[in-house]
Amino acid sequence: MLREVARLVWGPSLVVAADLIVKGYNEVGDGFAAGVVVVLATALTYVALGASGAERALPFLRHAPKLAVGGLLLALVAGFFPLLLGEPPFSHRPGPGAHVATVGSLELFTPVLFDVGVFLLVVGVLTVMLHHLADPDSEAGTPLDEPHDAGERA
Amino acid sequence: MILAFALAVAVLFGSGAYLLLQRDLLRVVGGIALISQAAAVTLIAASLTRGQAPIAPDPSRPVSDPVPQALVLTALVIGLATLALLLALVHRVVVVFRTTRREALTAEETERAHALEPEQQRDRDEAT
Amino acid sequence: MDEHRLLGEPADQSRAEDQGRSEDQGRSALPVDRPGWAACAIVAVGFALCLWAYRRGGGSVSWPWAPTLDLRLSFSLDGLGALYALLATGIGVLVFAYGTQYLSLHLAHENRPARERWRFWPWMALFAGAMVGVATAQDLVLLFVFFDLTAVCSYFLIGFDRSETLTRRAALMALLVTVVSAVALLIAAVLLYVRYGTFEIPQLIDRAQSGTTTTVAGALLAVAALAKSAQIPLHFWLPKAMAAPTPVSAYLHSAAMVAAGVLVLGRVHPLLARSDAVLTGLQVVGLASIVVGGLLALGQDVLKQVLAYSTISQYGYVVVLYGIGGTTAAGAAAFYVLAHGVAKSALFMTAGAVTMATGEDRLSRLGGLAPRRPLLAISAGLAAANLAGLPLTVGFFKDELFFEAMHGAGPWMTGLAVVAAGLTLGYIGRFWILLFLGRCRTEPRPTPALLTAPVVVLGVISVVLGLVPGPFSRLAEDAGTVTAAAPVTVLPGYHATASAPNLMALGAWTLGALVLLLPGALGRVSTLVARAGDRLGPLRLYTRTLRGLFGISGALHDREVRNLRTSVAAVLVPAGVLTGWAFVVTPTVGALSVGTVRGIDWLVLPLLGLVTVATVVAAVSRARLGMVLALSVVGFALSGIYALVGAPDIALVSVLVETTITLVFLAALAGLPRDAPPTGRFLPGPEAAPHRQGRQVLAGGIAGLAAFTGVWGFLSAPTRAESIATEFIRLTPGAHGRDVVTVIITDFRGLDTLAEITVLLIAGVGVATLLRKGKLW
Amino acid sequence: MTSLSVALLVPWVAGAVLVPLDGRRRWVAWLAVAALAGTLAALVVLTVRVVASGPQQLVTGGWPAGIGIVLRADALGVTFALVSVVVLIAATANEAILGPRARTFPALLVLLAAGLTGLFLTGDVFNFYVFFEIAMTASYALTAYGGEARQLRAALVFAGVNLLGSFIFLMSVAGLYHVTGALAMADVADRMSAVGANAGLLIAVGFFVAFSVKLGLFPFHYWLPTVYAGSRPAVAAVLSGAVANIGGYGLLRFGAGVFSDQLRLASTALVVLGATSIIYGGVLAASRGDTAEMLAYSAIGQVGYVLVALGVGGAVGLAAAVLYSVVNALNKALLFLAAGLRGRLLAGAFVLGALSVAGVPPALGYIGKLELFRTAVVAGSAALVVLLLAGSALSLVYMFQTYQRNFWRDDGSGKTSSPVANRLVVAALALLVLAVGLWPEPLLALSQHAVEALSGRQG
Repeated sequence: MLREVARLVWGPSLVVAADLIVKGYNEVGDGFAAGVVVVLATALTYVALGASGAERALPFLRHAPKLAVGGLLLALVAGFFPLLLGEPPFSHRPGPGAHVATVGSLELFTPVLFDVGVFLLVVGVLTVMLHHLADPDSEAGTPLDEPHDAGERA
Repeated sequence: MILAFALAVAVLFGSGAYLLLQRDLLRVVGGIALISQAAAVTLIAASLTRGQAPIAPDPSRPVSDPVPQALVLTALVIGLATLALLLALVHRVVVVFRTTRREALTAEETERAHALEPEQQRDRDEAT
Repeated sequence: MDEHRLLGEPADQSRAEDQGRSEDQGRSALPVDRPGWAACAIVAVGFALCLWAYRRGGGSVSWPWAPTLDLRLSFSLDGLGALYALLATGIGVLVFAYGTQYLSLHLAHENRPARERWRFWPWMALFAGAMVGVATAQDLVLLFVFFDLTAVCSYFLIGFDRSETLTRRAALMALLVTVVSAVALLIAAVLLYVRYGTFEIPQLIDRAQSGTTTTVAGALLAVAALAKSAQIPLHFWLPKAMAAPTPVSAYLHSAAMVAAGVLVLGRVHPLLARSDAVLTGLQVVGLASIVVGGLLALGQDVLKQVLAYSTISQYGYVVVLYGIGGTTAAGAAAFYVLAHGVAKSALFMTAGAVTMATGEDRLSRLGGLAPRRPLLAISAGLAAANLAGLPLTVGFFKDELFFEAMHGAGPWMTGLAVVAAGLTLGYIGRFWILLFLGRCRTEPRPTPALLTAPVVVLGVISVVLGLVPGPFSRLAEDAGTVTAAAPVTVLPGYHATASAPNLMALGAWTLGALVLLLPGALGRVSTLVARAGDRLGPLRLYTRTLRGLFGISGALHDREVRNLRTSVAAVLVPAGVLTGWAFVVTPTVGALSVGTVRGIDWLVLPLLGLVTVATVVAAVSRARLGMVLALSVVGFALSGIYALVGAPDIALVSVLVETTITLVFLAALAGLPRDAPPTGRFLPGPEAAPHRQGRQVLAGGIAGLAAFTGVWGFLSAPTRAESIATEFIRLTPGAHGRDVVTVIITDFRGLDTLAEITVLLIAGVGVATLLRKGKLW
Repeated sequence: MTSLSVALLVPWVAGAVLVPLDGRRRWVAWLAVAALAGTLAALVVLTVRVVASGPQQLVTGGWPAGIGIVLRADALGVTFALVSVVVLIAATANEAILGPRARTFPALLVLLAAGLTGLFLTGDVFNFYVFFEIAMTASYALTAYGGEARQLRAALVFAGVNLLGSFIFLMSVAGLYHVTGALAMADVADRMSAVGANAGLLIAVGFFVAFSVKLGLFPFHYWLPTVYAGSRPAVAAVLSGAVANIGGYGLLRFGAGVFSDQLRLASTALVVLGATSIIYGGVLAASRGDTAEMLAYSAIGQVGYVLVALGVGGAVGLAAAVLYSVVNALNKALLFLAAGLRGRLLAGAFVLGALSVAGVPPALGYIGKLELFRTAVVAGSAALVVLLLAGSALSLVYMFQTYQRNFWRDDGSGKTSSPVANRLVVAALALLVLAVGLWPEPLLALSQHAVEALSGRQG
């Protein structure tokens, strides 16, 4: 039963997240909140199915690291691209006051890109943490590193 | 309210400090968590105005100061991050210090100290 | 203690076998010391250049070095500079040539590889350069740099036989005494700079008025110089420094490094002369050094020790002369340094040659070498005569000028001068007689000619200049002119008249003869002085100080407990104290306000109460689960507060964060071992006794109180200026948004958010590093 | 303006890219070195601009300053950024040659660099905090590098204490906003004059505690020996040569730049604390058998000088503080790295470091001592002069005692010597210390500009 809920919950959480991002500028919520929502859904899956089970149920989770790094890079781009245009970072296009095309309540302009970056990173990182903290001891038995004498302090 | 917030912060911080001084490392982490809450409360308490939520505010009524809110958002995330890291660290410490047997460990410490003692003695004799 | 080890020479028991070995080594088997000869060549070139430049009238250069601090690279080869530069390089050539042989033998004796030369000659060469620098530098900081450079070189040269404990001790001692005292020079420089706005010595001499600053600065300069010249009471490092190989002693500790001290005195003398106190001090120290050094020299058995104490005593002469001041003394001092340098390095090299030949370094084990080493005996004799100031040697003139100056300084000085010269004749005569006359106790074995030649050269110089002192006196005149800041004439010569100097000389010789004829009496005095010195001398003080330091250090270190708990407490308690201090020292009347409670606050207050209660529960609950749950209660209650005070964004995020944290905590709880909680036991430090709980409550209380004071303090003082918040609210619509907070974190202060998520990423990486060796998945 | 953004962006992007790569591969580590070198290049360009044409400033989003975040590169910031990055390069290269033992080591170091450059180049109080957290979080993870018991213990102590410090800092930032209503340092500094004495001083104390913890000043120093002696040499070098700079910079930036009145009020207290730190650190450093521990206590003593100079204040004092922070950072990095290796060349490197610590020419240190003595003399305090003298005497004792133990008593023979490349890295650092000592003008000029920048901030 809990398993079902877990599976069922994961999809809708994405919708909620999307909504949070889209409305972000006008209502409560932002990329971070959206990310956490998704992760909580994942966490629920973990609780329900256990780490291995959850990762079997949601195989795409293993891309979390790429997601995290990609998110940061996206955010960096969204923040610093104006340098190429000779403007200070975080100048957004369309600029203040200028007209912004909207799809529904989603305004199509660079801060949204930034927010998406945040969202991706949060999902990625928190999933990674979840993955590690879920069964932390799986590799902890072995020492952290290979033996390595050169340069060892006497 | 000033006094109330100050008191709350004091309790949060004091208890956090107390937990930091415990020997159970999980309590230490709890202490950090409490102290981070103390910081968040301080930020909110540092709002210069309180009133309606700063979402398309009605200029006629007072608005809650948005700046501390933004700062708290950032602070909360950072708190979460550091807390997770600290937990992982604590876990690692516990595992390692449990797998390496206690006496072996203390032995290592004392052995280090013993190894240093003659060195220091030689230093003293040598310099004088 | 065993002086053999101190000298780094082979002890006598090992003598037999290395007799045979060094026989052939002494002859031919020695590898040619290329680095040594290279260094020798460099110094020779340096000598030639100095001489050439000096003959062309010296000259000076000055380049900017660090304009921000008005530092200049200014050198000038004036008389004084020329004198010391020529002395350093000239003696250098001979000592280096000597060293090429000596070092090879020395290394061979100790079965050390020949490549160890590379730890010797570079320092010797660098030292020679530094000496020229000291001699010619005109900028006080520049002078300080070279001054310390010589000390560093001497440290490594003294420590050449670093396998010997005593050697290492001696090196450290020399370094500590000379370098720490050299800081006085730096302080003096800064004092004068702050007062007169320049580091340039000539300008300082122009500008400096007599007054406290000048006196203090002068005293400091004197301290640095005296320590360098091994004057009482900072003399004790020099005898120990005899642990260095003989070439080092013959160079650094006779003619060069110790000379750097008096050189500085001569360089800044016009400043010193602004204060009688300093001059008097110089006289006292100088006389003390003469007498004590002389007496101790009389009692020494080890060759190099005799010479070391003699050096202390001899530079005492120069210091006294500078203390007297005036043109005569200035000229005399300069002349004295030259003559002494020649004599003393010759004697050191004699000692080295003898030790190399016999493996012995004690007068008591040596003697009767004259018939076996006639050339060495004669040359050493001439050098000794030079030192003792006997006629037909240049030393006679140094004493003549000395007597003249002392005579001018009054009857007391006259008397002391005679005693001093008598002592000198006494101990150096004893040295030569015991070494070369009497019955031969140890057969010398053949040694390379180069161990004798330099002594011969110096001996010849002593005599030639004893007949025609012109070159020295001209140098001395120029140097004295710089020192006295007035034209100086030095006219040495033989006058068969009953002039004061001649009478004093006669007195000194008779006294010296007496000392030689009845050694017993003064020998006893000497041992008494030595024993007194050991009892309560500065060396004792030095040792005591260091031992005390180490004692305290150890004790303090044992008291420190460096575990997590102490570290945290060491932050909390001082922080609390500081906060208390801040609270007390500033006016609080009317600065603090309770604030008003209105509207929504009535809902906030109970929630705050809940927070407080839950916090306390979290703190005191013994069960981990209890703590975790209490923590989440705290979190959610706070979320409620955020919602109430018009911060929906935070409310949302904090709910989400709290949920996550609770999950994470629970996960950790599941992961962590159920058994005895991991404790400070694993972190360095003793087991916590029960009474510590009390301390922790106390520390927590202090921390809470401090937080309360601080937070209440600034919450009571909201700004009167307009907050940037209004601007944010005004500009938000322009940024295409309605939610001010969201717009702030994504647009206005987007950089913060970018950094914040970076922190998150780093934390994730950290977790992976700790739990998975950095495997991210 | 561009160079400022670039200096910020290079390590940031590079760090992000490095995260997924396996840092145990040497080329990854060298990539990190390259990234840091790029950062250094950008910083050098920036420094030239700053010296030539005054502080470089930009506001994010082109908003008015204070609404957007102010990024401001002045001489003080770039000086600290430069020295920190140099240290990071040395440490990273050192590990790159040995072959890093953890996948994430290079990425963490580069991200640390990003945090440091950020906090040295930001002109906004809260933005400072955020970058500060980047740097600290990275260093928590780095301290555990090596992963043996000692390192983990070190990491735990380090994280525990410094997290406390960070939150104290955050609370003080909150206070600062409450009493000034601004976050841009310039505005805050302007508005501080209107703040009540009580509130102002309390907030200042908060900042002081936070930064003193980073520095490991006397009463707050307990964590430091455990951490420096416990972590691996490269990490110890980074912590003492780069991360600790946060403390010195913070004290200067906030103390002299924002809380100038409070600084004057507290000057005596600062001098006393600094003096205690000097003596205490010096005494405990003497006769420590373990080189790393000796260096740790030496660090405690050395930062005392910075605090004393800051307490005395004035143009000379501040300049001395800046100068000495730089000197100390280089010394400690050099010495920790040298102490971690074995073989030829190292004796020379260690000696240069030792001379520098003891303030003996020709190594850089004596310039610092000179400036400190100037400070003391200008302040007209004989006591300070004596203190400094005692301090240098102590440092001479413990440095050369250790030198003789490590390089004379057992001259490394028999021990396997480290790769020559490592020793060359250390030697290069040593040569830097020597070179700056022989030609101190650039450093002196920079510290001069830094002080002007600070006093410009003040009013």
